[in-house]
Amino acid sequence: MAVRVQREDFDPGAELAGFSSGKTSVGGICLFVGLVRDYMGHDPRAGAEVHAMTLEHYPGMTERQLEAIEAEARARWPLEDALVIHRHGRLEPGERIVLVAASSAHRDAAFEACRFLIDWLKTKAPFWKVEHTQDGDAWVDARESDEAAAKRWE
Amino acid sequence: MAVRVQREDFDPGAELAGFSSGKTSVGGICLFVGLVRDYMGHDPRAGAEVHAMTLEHYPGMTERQLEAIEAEARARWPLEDALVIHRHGRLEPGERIVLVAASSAHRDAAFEACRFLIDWLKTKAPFWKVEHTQDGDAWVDARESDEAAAKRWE
Amino acid sequence: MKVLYFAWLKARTGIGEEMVEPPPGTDTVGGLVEFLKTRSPGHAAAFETLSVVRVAVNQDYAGLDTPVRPGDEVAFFPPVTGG
Amino acid sequence: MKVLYFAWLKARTGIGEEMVEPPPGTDTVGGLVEFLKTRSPGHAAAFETLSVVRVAVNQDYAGLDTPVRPGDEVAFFPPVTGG
Repeated sequence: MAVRVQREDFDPGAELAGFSSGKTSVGGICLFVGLVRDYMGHDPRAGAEVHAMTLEHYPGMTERQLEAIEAEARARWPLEDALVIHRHGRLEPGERIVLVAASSAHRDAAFEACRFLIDWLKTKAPFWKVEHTQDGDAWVDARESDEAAAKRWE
Repeated sequence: MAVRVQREDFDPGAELAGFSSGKTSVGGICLFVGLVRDYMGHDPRAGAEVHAMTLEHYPGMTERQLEAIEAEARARWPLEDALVIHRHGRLEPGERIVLVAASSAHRDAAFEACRFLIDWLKTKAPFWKVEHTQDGDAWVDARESDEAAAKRWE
Repeated sequence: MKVLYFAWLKARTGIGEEMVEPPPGTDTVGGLVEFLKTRSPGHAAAFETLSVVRVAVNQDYAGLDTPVRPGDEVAFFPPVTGG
Repeated sequence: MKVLYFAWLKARTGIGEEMVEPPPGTDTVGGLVEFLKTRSPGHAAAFETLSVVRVAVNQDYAGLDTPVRPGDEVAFFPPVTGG
């Protein structure tokens, strides 16, 4: 189990390799990586081009909330392991923002827990994105679809 | 888009790296890796210890079915990319069996498509496992839970 | 007609692949199965419980009613257990 | 009491972090907000629409009714948008 908040990039392959190494009770690993897109909002034709974004966070509370989310995942599913990595600072399109992963004897638990981790993280971990476009900077609004996704787990 | 059926192991990190490289329209990548467990059946306390398993398959039909499953995923979700790798031959506990991955602008599509790929693969791709235990060899029975998981997508 | 067997159907028939010439009028998978059962006690054992046997004609899933004709590739196997 | 502001609340107040001494009797987040609004026009602007302001007391999510006392760390920020 681990939670990391960092400015630097991470290597999903290396994280994944460490995840299952030497364990013969793991049946499946589910991993999700979130990346910076190059347009604002939901629709690539409607949104302005994003040159970069900056992720602000609340040091201390971020780690505390991520650890609580991971503990909740472990309480709900029989996980062999779980991992959350979230970056902060300035990020350009194509860069990795976040990685969540869960492993279990059975794929159901791995998938569900992985989905839970990202859904709760999106609505509970204190990060805020500001997008840098040619029209200026704009704080990203919270999305109702993210709220709805998180509510499924309540 | 790619489907590979092979005896050799694969490197999930390398596959993942190739998946998102250079794309700035991908918001999320979901990846699942299935591994060989060291016990038979669902419950580690009830099942005999598995020393190894051998995956038999139907060359030709396997590729054909995997390609059809991947095409179906692409028809159902707006994917940026999809990947299926499945091994055959003899495998020991802890070894990787299968990798499925999907990327999309939005995480919903990536998660759903990834789950769909493994659920349909489990009930439609012509692979058969025989487990080698100290009590002898035993063909693995199809599981009703896998049938139920696949039916969700019909 | 080319017939393939996989997993425990291969173990029971003792054969992975065989070329067969079913009698004239054998035009469905079901008819082919009736013919194959007569080839050996192993074949009969393989097809003893048809509810646990799956079939593919030319590499697509098929049923007992599916038509077959000379030149087809017909495969018999248990429910799949990959992934 | 330590008060933190993030994202556009930081931009509006012009402050990331400040130490404040609210008047005696300020014993909830709601009371603290009323006090903070009087500190500058930027503060007033930050707290203009409370429905889009989230709060944490000592790094746990809280509400306007949550008790606060001297020594607490209270943070105000918009709904989160990480991940």
